[in-house]
Amino acid sequence: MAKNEEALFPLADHFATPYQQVESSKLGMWLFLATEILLFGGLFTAYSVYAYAHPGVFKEAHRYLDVTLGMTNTIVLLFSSLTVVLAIHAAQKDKIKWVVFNLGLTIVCAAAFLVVKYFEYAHKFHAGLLPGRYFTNATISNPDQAHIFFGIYFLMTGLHGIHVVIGIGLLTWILLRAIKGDFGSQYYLPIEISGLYWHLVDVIWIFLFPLLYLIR
Amino acid sequence: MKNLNELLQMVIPKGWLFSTLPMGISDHASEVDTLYWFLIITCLILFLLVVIPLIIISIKYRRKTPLQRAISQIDHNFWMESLWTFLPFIYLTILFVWGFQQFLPIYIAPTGAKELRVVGQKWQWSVDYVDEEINVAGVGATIAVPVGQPIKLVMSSQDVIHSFYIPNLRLKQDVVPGKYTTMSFRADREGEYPILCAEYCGDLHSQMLAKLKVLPAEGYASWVNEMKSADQEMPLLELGTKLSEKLGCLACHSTDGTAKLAPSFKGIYGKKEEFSGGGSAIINDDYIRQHILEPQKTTAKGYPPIMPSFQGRVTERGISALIAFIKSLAE
Amino acid sequence: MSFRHMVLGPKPHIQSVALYWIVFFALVSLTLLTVYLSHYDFGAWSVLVTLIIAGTKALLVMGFFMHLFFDNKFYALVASTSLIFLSIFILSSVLDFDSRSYVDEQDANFRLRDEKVYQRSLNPENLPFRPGLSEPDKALLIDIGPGEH
Amino acid sequence: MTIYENKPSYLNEQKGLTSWLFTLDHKRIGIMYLASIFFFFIVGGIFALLLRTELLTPGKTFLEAKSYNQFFTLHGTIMVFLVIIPGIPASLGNFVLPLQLGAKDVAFPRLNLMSYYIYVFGSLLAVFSIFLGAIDTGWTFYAPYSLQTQEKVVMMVTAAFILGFSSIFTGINFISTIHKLRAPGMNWFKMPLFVWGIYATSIIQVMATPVLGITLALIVVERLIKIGIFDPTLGGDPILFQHFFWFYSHPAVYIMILPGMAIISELITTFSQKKIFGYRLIAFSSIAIAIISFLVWGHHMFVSGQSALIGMIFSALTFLVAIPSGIKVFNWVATLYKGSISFATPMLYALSFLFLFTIGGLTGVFLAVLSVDVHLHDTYFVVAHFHYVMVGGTFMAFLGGVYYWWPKMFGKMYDERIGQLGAWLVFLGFNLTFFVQFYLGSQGMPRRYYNYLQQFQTLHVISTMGAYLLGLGFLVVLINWIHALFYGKVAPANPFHATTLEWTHASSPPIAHNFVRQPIVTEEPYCYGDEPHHIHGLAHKGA
Repeated sequence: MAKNEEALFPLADHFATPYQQVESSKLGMWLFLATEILLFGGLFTAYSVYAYAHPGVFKEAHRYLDVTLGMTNTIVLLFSSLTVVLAIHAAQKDKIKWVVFNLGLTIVCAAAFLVVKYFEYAHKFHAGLLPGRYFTNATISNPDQAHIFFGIYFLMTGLHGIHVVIGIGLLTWILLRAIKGDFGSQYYLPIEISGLYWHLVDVIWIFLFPLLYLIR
Repeated sequence: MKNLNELLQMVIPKGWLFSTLPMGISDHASEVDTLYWFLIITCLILFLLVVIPLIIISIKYRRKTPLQRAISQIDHNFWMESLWTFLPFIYLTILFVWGFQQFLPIYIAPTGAKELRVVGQKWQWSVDYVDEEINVAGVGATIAVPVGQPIKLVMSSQDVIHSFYIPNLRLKQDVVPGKYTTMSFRADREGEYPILCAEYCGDLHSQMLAKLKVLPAEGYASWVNEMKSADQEMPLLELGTKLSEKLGCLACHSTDGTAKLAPSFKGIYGKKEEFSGGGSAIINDDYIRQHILEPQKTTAKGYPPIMPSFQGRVTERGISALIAFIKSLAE
Repeated sequence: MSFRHMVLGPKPHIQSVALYWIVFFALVSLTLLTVYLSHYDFGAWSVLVTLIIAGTKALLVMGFFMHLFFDNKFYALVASTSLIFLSIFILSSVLDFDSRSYVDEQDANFRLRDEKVYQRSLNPENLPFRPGLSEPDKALLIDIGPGEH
Repeated sequence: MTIYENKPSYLNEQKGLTSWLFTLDHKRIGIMYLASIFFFFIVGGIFALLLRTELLTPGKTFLEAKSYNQFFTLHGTIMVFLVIIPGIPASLGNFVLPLQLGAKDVAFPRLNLMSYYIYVFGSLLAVFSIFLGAIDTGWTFYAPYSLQTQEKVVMMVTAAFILGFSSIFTGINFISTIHKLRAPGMNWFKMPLFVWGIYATSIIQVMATPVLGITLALIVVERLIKIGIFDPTLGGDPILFQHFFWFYSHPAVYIMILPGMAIISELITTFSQKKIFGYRLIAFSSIAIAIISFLVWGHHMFVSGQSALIGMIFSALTFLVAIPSGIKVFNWVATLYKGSISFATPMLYALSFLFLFTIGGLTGVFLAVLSVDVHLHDTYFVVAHFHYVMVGGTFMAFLGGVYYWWPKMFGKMYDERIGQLGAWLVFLGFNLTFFVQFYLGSQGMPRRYYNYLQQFQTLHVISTMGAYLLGLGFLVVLINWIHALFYGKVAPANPFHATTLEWTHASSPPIAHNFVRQPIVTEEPYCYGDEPHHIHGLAHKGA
């Protein structure tokens, strides 16, 4: 895996030049990211409407979320974003060991994020802070709307969590290809594409964290 | 402008082709009709503006020989294109303002409007008269209002979305569970007019009908009295027959043994009924009473659990009357 | 335009590692700042402050990590188009809720429920109108009530 | 189809079923879409005929109310999600777009094949759910009805969710293709207008469909675990569902009509042998429609209980859509002026489109006016209006487009006389079916009614007879196509003397890689020039 000047660009035969292929793929990915933004957008709309309709309830309910854990997760995700971009940088400089190292670190961070999420979810399950009919918490003062907050909380973080899991799969595949020696300064498009996806997962969390944990 | 509709009806021969709207029975309706006719005429003109040139051009410039070429390759004309880009703005602005002016008053009830509270449920309307303290409900229920009196409807639904639609008033408003919607009107012409449900609500959506009866003041007063006293004087069996229709029981329960959406009343009294969740019970007075008030506790095997609760909608005497009615159908 | 340029495109902008680290530390500082600020109540401004900080963070990630600042500007257009449509969606929906009471206060009940209407004993019979029809729903209403606990 | 063996083409380059099922060729994928879409069109059409038959008499004719409700739901769901939304972009768009751009394929051929299989999977799931117990919610899945009804809503909703992804991937593919794979020399204003239309469509597909995805996902979650976002018994708001649903489904209406308009632009100019009138205005109006389509969804909700203020805003914005639509119609008519107008079958459909879409568009103005819409909302007027736009508009264009590109797709000519007969039958049958419904709606006949007042029966009978005639017309079209497939005359490379690349630079049918040599574009599309194009054009080299 050391010598990667030979990692040639695998040009698909309907493209004329590598540049055309890179640009098309990146454009395709950005369009896909736009759809992701709007997919989450539905949940952000639901959040805004109910936060607007029941401001008091949402303020109270958000106190049941652990800010420290949320903040830890934010920083973990930010760091994983950094390592992805460092992996791309290493590929551009043909430093394949660093590519592998950084991608590995990203996957570890993603896994750590899920572990923290698991503890948070476990706490919610334990305390009965669950969506809809499963809501059984007795301490909250207005359970009639509070369950909507936790419904939205689980939907948003759940959908985000699914994206994290998909991201782990994607990055593992890229990692294996990097170990195989597929990438070099000529060809690092797949790292860049999956990097874009991973950054978007981060960007969405950047909004989820304050909206769910901090709004008062 | 208000009488444009009437003017048109004088000019255009009264035939089925031209009476495209049902008879309007309020000022609002005739205003809407004016706008509707304005739209018909202007849109007809616009349609002809497209279609007549289209036909003339198609005939005049049709290809006569297989290799005939176009006479000209003209591909733009700034003034023409600007014309049909900007001219529509004026027309559309008129329509918007006109439509909005008529739209807003539907939701602003004049002071002193009589308040009627409407509840939609599958598949009937129930209307409470707040001042008169009476309730009318059931499939095909008659909802009476005094002529010329502003009415405010405060509406909600207890299951799915319905829509309260009175074609003759040109009014329609969705009835939404979990919130109240309002609508106000004043009917100016006596008579009976249909009320329909316009939002799809299930199997019997098209049967969810009622009648709007516009009565003169004294006629209305006597109607109210009749409604108040009717139930007290009637013998039980007669009242039960009436209630079974009024409350909509017969929409699902037949009286002749055929299975509709629920078991038939015929011969059910005294029988043992199996429930869908397991268990069974003898259909007796107690069971019928409980089932009218809390229908969701048990559902007959093979039928959907769709019966609404009649808690608060039927008096004790009413329940006794219904029991008498069902008993009368026992074999 | 050289042949190499046509085939491989313009040389990719390779940013320095230091820049990425600086951006990362800026992101962490903003995270700490927003958590710190959440302890203070700015009233109606709280949401705005939080969103501005989150927006800045998102901009940093998209601009530097996702290379929007250096790459083809059309990608930025794609991203911002989706955000514009999203904000139209959110704002219209919220405006609908906000303005339901403008014409008729009856229409405001969706908001009023928060404070008044829902101060009921969670007995379905006491709902503002008649109880829900289908059996699971009714069970639910009892399920989530405080009376159970 | 032995004829092809002499000449290499994408149809005979590889043989066997697997060469089709695993093909990455945009042309073959387009053909597979076309076949699937027309299959589902027939299924949806059968439901439509059953519905019209039931409506012959008030009350029960031969269906129970429940079956009637299930059938109109299936008719709507199949026609919307399985036929018209994928319709033109996925079939003709896939086939024609790369050819018109002078590209070898779409940007992501594997994604293209994947989106076809997603479509097939979603469609089969939808059809499968019919056998498990058909849903009766209407194609709009309005909450809370869809949350309470006992039927297999979850499965059908999941199917629509999956179909959404097929649509998204097609959109992503087309935008990337149009941006990055244009032939050398083809700048934005040298693209054919079909490409502009598909581009505008793809914008909507990419930007709106995800919201449908999350809406349907929320319906599933709401049904399974009762989460209280749309369910009023848990404090949710059913009107919010309508916002969610129409935020997608109104733009989706333009996903349906924009490709139709795109085809008409091609047909009008080719069959009048005249340069399109106001190229830029038509191109920009497509983009304008795409953008405005995101601002007007609330006009489906004027009486739903949304606020009067937002109703007013949406009404005002809705009128804006009329302007680009009007521009297109006027420009098409102006294109015909001083042309050499042929009345070949595709052109008959284009002229039907102009006629019917004008009616559909103008009746749309009625529905944008607030107070008039209060009366007409959810009546047969609306049914007639959207059938005029969707069938009279989109589907006429679709049929015209299939006829137009038929020689290119299969290398065979269709029978002109049967083609014209079919076009007339469809046109007459369509008007007979739906024009009376405007009258029914104005009279106050609500839609989705199983039962109706006696006084409406005459009109319902007329409408049903029209539906049979329409069905007959579609049958004639289908027979003509099957006939052409087996017995059609061999088509020349450019039978209609068109000027876009698929006609001038590719043979009929094209070879697997589309062009023998990479076309290089030097002039604007639709240059019919001093000489008729077929005399000195490049067509003969391709053929």
